[in-house]
Amino acid sequence: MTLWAAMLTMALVMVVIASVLAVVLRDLLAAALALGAQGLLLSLAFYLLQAPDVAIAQAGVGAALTTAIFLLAIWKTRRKEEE
Amino acid sequence: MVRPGPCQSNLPWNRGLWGLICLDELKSVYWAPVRRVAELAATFALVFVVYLILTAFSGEIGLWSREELIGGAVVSILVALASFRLLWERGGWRLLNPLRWVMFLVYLVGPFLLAMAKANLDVAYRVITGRINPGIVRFNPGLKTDAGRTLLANSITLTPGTLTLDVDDETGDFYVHWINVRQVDPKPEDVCGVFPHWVKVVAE
Amino acid sequence: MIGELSLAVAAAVLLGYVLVCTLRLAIGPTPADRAVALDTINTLVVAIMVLLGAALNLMIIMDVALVYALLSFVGTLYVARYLQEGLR
Amino acid sequence: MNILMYVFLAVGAVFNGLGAVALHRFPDVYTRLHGATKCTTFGSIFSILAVVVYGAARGGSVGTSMVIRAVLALVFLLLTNPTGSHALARAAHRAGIKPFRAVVDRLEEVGK
Repeated sequence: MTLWAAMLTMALVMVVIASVLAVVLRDLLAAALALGAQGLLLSLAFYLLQAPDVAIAQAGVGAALTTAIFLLAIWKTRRKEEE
Repeated sequence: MVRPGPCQSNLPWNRGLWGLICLDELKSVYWAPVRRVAELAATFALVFVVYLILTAFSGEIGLWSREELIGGAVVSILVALASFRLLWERGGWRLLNPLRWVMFLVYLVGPFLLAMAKANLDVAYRVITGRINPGIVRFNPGLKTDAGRTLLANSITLTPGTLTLDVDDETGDFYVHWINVRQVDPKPEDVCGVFPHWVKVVAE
Repeated sequence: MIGELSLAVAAAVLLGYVLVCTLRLAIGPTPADRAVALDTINTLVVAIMVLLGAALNLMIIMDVALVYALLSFVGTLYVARYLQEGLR
Repeated sequence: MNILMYVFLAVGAVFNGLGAVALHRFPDVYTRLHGATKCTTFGSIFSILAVVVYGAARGGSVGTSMVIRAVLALVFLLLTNPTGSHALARAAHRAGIKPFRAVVDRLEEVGK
């Protein structure tokens, strides 16, 4: 049991790291990549909690489609954030 | 689909006696819809088999339940309609030969796995010592079909010290990032060993 | 029982490697480095999902790994396309 | 059977770790792609083969469907992983990232 708790904690810590990165990074492409990593690790957390349907939805929407949509949005505007 | 030949008209009833002589063109005109249907059916069978493998042990008709069979058939026909033109475009029908599948399996567990193990030990050596001498080289293995080029490019990426960067669509030149350049203008044998011969057997 | 435990331990080890790759995602100097790190994380997470599905003895949960293996490929292709056209 | 599974798990863990370390040891994008792609693909193959061995030893419908899904995941990884890394490398080269201390750069000479 403690092994599962440790893995869940690790996944959630990495979710927090990736979220902070997505906020802090100035380069918008890097921020979108960090957001993709966050969705992926969140999907892994759902997987560890044995919720496969939520995990599939999070993997499809959060990790693949959100990255694609964010990249499309950045494509249409400017990439570097103005100071 | 219709080859330009001595016969000018595409319609068989305008052709008169020449229609009997231009057998090639006649064949291509009449056989085009048949061939398209055959391609569609082959794609459908491929997709449906994958679906059935994925949903095995779900019910009582054989191994599958009735809902899975009906739903899988509908989904497979939609996917086949969307993708059958892409699949068989440039010599893809050659991959339907079962002998090629056997050769592919032999290739996969024989020279490919050996080369992959060597590649990983090589990368381990370079990770520990940090000794690299990189560069981008060009060579031409002389492959023509899309399937053969894809197979060779993926094999090169997974084997010692090389990573495919670009493939020229017309000439078939491969641009490869080599982590330890020994020759500036290599032959295909220097970069990827026996792989082009295997790929020619498997995919061309 | 012991087999399941060893599978779960291997998955935990791979989760530690994901942490190492997240470090490269944080410090990578160019966006291409970060994309490489994300690609590595994708492969590792697919392996983790398969191992955990076996360790939990739930076969339905391994479908997530299949879906993720295909969708991460689409994401990687999208990032690559943006990299080569959007940077100029 | 159990011994085989442990060996596969150990090999997979070692090579995946090698791939993760290679991300930090190598100097530029292309060499990092070398380490990351080769080592993580090889390591994941062995991790998934351990699951195949486990499912085969377990038997029954649950074990068989486990084997089927693991083999399908293996096929997808083998197909998509080199293709994705090739796309990333080509995109990086077209975006103008120079290879680190390259001896020769034929693709640059063509001028794409």
